[in-house]
Amino acid sequence: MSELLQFLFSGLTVGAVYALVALGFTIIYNASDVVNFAQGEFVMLGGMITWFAYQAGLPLPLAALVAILATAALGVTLNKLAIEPARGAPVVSLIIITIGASVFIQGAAQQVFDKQIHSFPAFSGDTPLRVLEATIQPQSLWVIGGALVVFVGLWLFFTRTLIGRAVLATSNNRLAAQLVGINTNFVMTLSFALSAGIGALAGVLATPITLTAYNVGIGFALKGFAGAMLGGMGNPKGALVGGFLIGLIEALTAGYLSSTYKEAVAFVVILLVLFFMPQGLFGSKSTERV
Amino acid sequence: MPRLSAKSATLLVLAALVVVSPLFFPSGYYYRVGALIFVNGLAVTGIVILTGYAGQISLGHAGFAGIGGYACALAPVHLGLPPALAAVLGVLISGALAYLVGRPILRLKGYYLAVATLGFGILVSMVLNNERQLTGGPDGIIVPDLGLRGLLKDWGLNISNGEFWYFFCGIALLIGAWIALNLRQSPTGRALRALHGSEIAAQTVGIDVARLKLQAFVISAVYASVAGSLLALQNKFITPDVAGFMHSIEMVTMAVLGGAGSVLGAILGAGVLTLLPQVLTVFAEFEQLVLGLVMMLMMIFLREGLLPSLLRKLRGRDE
Amino acid sequence: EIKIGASVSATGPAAFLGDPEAKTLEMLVEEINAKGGINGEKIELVLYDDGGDPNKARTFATRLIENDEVQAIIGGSTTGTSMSILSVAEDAEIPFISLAGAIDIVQPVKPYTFKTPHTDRMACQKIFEDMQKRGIETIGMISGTDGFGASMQAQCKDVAGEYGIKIAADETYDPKDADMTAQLTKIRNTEGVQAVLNPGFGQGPAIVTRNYRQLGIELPLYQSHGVASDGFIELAGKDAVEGVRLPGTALLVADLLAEDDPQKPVVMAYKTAYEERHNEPVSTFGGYAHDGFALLVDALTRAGSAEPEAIRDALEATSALVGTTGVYTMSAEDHLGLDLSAFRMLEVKGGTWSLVE
Amino acid sequence: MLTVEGLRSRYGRIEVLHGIDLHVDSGEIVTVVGANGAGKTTLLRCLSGVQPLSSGTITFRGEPLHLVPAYRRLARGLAHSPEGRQIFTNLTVEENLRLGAFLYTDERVEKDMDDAFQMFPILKEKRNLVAGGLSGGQQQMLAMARALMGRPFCLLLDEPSMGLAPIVVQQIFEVISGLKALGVTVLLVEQNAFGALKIADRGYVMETGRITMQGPSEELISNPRIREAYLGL
Amino acid sequence: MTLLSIEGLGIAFGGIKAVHDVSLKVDPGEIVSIIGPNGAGKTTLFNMISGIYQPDSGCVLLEGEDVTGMAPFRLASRGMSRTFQNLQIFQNMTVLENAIAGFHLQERGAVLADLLHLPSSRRRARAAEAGARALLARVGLERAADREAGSLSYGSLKRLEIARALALRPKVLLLDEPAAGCNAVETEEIDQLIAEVAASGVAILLVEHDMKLVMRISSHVVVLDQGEKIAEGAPAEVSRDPAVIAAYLGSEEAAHADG
Ligand SMILES: Nc1ncnc2c1ncn2[C@@H]1O[C@H](COP(=O)(O)OP(=O)(O)OP(=O)(O)O)[C@@H](O)[C@H]1O
Ligand SMILES: Nc1ncnc2c1ncn2[C@@H]1O[C@H](COP(=O)(O)OP(=O)(O)OP(=O)(O)O)[C@@H](O)[C@H]1O
Ligand SMILES: [Mg+2]
Ligand SMILES: [Mg+2]
Repeated sequence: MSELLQFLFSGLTVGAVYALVALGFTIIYNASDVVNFAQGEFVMLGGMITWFAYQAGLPLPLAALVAILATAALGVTLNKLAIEPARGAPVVSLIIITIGASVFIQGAAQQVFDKQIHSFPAFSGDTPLRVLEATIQPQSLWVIGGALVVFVGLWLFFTRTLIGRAVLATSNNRLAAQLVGINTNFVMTLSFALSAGIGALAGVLATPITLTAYNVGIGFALKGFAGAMLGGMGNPKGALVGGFLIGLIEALTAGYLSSTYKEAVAFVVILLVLFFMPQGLFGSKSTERV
Repeated sequence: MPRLSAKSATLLVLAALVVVSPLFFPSGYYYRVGALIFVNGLAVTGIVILTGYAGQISLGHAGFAGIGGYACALAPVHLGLPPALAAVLGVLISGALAYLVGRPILRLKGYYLAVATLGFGILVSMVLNNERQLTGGPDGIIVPDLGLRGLLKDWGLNISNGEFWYFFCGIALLIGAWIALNLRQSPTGRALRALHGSEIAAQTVGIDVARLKLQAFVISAVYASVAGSLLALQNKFITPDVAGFMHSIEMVTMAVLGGAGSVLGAILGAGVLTLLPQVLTVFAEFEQLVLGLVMMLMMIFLREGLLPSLLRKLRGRDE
Repeated sequence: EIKIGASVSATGPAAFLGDPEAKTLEMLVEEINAKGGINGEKIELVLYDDGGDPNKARTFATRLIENDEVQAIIGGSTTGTSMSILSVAEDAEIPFISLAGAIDIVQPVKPYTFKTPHTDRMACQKIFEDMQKRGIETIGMISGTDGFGASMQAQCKDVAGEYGIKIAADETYDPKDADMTAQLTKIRNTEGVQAVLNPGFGQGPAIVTRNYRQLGIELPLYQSHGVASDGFIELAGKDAVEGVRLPGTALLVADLLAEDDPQKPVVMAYKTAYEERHNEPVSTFGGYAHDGFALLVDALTRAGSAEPEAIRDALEATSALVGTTGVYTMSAEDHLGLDLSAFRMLEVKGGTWSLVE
Repeated sequence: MLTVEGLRSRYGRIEVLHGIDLHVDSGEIVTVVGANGAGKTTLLRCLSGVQPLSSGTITFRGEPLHLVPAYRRLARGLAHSPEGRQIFTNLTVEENLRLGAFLYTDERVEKDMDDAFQMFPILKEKRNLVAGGLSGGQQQMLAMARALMGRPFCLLLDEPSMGLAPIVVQQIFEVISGLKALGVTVLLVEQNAFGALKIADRGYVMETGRITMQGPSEELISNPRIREAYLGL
Repeated sequence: MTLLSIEGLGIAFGGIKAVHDVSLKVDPGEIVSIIGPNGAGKTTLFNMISGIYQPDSGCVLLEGEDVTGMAPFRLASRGMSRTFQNLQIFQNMTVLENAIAGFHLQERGAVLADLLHLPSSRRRARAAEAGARALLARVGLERAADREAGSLSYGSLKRLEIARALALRPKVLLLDEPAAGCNAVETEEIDQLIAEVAASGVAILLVEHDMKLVMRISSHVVVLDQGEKIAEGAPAEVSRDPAVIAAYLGSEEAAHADG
């Protein structure tokens, strides 16, 4: 029993990290149909910039804020300099641009920062919380809480605000969006800023648990992508559930079956889900009449 | 002057490149780079068929390269097959696996297909990584010599290892390109491109979309498998990296960078992306930075890919 | 002028190995040239970053030999890249000093291939020796699935029997994993486990150590030489890391070495120079490169010629060369030249490394 | 209200509009007729800004319009109901309409929406359904209704009657006539040339990217060449 | 024997009956038109007949054989062909290639032959190309043959779809608003084309809102409203039906008006 609980805690911790990354994907995807493979780099930057600012003497909360803002600004720059000029290019070309951006940011990070592994203190100390016989780190609660807050925020954004709907409209039909007066460039800028900011936030929250280094981005991007797809790309609910599910499956597999093949099991589950639900768990089937 | 068909032109250009380039090679190292370009070109030609023609994305094709490569490492030891036959076995396994995996996952579209193929690739590389007893684990395993060079020596043709693999891979690439180009203009190729345009319309003109996609998937898996075998045989050593996610991404990037819809373009992309790290060594520390930058700039300014965009620009000037 | 080639994994997943190696080589070459070179000849270093990819490593090896025409090669941060370079170097008959752990690199002995790091097997032996002393018979293992972790895992399992040690739990984690409590819980709940061993490098062992404390496991925890650096203590947290033991080289405890320890001057010199120049702590791995280069310099000096053949012969004749990792004595049968004494058992006490008596 | 001078436009290297001059006065209904591929759609795309001009000027309500980005043109009072409907297929009917009034947040939005539902009752029935599921004709109605939600001074309509049942076609033409009464200016591209000319004040005939004829509607209807080439009479 | 007959076909989306219990028959050489208000279920009916939707009830008989729910590509090989109200063009191919794609069933062969460029494969491809060019000429697109299909105007695309559908040499042809986006003169051309095809013995099902066209060429008219058949008969008869006028035509003149 306590064993199971411990596995669940482990799964929730890891799942929350995945979910946060997956949530970061949704906005850019919703605005442009592009899966931004540089999303993981935003997460890396969130952690690395915070660490450096913290090292430089800034208080941790301020350092985190700096990291989030700087990363959001970088997201905007990426959009302005690389995505917008390529307007109208096929989606695969845009994806390659984001992969290029990911390589570039990683290359830059090892110059600007270093190649060491870093961490900064957990927000509420390291004393584990005991629940029945199991324990969980306070920082895990921060990550889980962060994922939930971001989810609620995004959900409200897309369903309750006009600008949120403008984001959806832009990806659905860019031409029509312009015709109804939506500044699609602004929507894109906003999406990149938000996505990058959420990515950085993920990095800030997760680093005390996962540690960070210039090359952690790809791993995050991959798991986040898998989580987002499992839940259904573009849907915040999907990202949240998908991320947590993968975390839980991995932890339970590691606990009960085989730690070596825990990722394999996660991917097998993804394959199975997609087999029966080709749009992921919560993905809506796009209705195109013929 | 009779106009060359695009196909003959492509093949001629390729053949000329393979044959003429060595005249300008200052050292044996260039044969190695050439051979790598050809191997990558071959793998990427498979991506052209799957992604360029049929519009299906795969982020797991390195898995097939891994199977092809490890077949050459394992079959000679465990089954006593000669390495060449081992490569054929790799092709059979890759093809069969592509067939089995492709059936369920090719129903998926776009990113969903991407994540499913990604999962497949990861499963393969995970097995290669973790089944240490069989595969040698992450440290890799030695691949027996192909033995063909020795045979050539017996026939009086004594060439260096580098030269041998250069020409061997060059020929393989030419054959691969020839087949892919045949396909493009053939009824099957047209049907593939049609289903890319509209699956529903393709169905109503009688195209068995599911089957055709599967065929494209299997064919492209075979390409990847052969490329993996060639790489393993040439390196005489193989690690699970060949099957890794990054290698899959690399293949797709090469194809898209060069122009996924065109065989020559994709091979060009393979060339650029293989050469680039070699050239960028002068930037040492800044290598990744520059690599990323080059990728972005190329896609921004040559959005349809290197070759198609350049051709379009050239043609624009003609008119 | 003598040309030396190097291909290391300065970036990519094995950057923790290759990065300090590259920095060390560059530093040492500069140092020696500043001193006037070897036998009056300056050294030129041609350094490539193979990113840990064996395929690239092979290409760079070819490039070093055929294009840059180097007289010897140092490098191969990982076993995979080393194996790739090795086959090219052997074909071309160019001496190659590998910086990777696996014993397969020099066993069976290949004429032109040498290596500096102690093997994974030796690390396991050192650890098991220590366990034996403490009366530990049943252990749990948790290993990274990367090359380093997997290789050491295999070696330890192989050699455990010789020390009468039983591996009752054998778990793994992916180097990118964020939480290992599930695996550790499983180990904790395994009957009879008296200690836990964690082969791995990078962030994995730091997270394992933290989770270990989080779960309140009181058993002794052994790490590998993969994390033998000050950075590890910082990453895992001083509290969590207290009491952790690992087999490390003299480098890590340079200050604690006895004054008469032959390694003391060598490690102190390297440590000060490196830390001054790069403003980051030395690591065991940079030490491997240091030793590789020292071996080569020694061989070149003795050979009095930069002919590959002569270098090779001189390398094989290396005797009692003091490096950071240990004292090397090569022979035709032994292209590594280290014994178990190269390793020292270290323990974290009061937030710093200390020698276990 | 709207003046176009020397407008040229191209797709890649191929020019498809070779210098169009045309004007629409305030409160007018003006129609453009022409064969398939004449360039009518391209003309409207240029006016709403989703298609770049290679030369020429557009003046709208006394101000140059051709430098204004597409998304600002609705705010200037120019709405476009494009060819191929271009509705937001993944959003609901109601969301489509609300996005049509993206620029406004006042109460009039609700009223405009009620008006739209009154005009096309079927849309009200389907208001919470995803627009992509609508039938072709229903989507066409939605496109028109969405354009009206933008409260335009001037409305560009690209074949609004396409795919509509005869009873709705009549209704659409009535609506367009009715807009005139509300002071909305309309530039109408129609293949149903007869119907369009009947409600229009003036008309232009477009052939392969050029205006070849223009005049009051009655004149065009009675012109034998037009009767033969476009009206099929 | 009737070529195509539909019996009691029905389907619902989210509980709403889009089509309910519709039956009709088409014989070779006949043109049966389906008319009805927007959203009446005409396109949905086509989608069920051509295998794109699975009907909830009823059956489709082709040459007396039950083909209900059969995959579209199988129906195609049995002689069914169609065009789409929402154009389905192969955007990434040229106009000519679009038309050649229509010959798929005739030109397809073994994949291996195609990979190796065997003479058989070349022969098939050549035949298809010749046929495609002829068809493009027939719909007036011969000059656009080498253009990218995506660059055609709407009306031209409509005609390209008709050419592609004819390429299958169908026994049954389903046309969904073929004249939409065409002016009166262009409509007459299409009108003639359809009549010719019918005369060659093809059974045609036509959905069209252009009453002039419907009245002129239909042999039989079926009227749908809210998914149900509300009337059928000869064109003239139907156009006088008060229910049809109320639901669809608006006025009797509408059926004969110029437009
Ligand atoms: N995206 C495009 N790329 C290239 N050429 C195009 C493109 N769109 C249209 N054209 C060409 O521009 C010309 C004008 O097309 P346009 O769509 O404006 O015609 P139209 O008058 O609206 O015809 P229709 O009545 O068929 O809708 C045509 O020759 C067409 O082929
Ligand atoms: N995939 C679908 N999802 C939801 N509703 C659908 C779907 N397909 C059809 N419908 C509904 O079924 C009804 C019939 O649509 P259909 O397209 O068949 O009409 P139609 O008679 O072709 O109309 P039009 O003349 O406007 O083309 C419509 O109300 C439509 O909303
Ligand atoms: Mg048009
Ligand atoms: Mg319809």
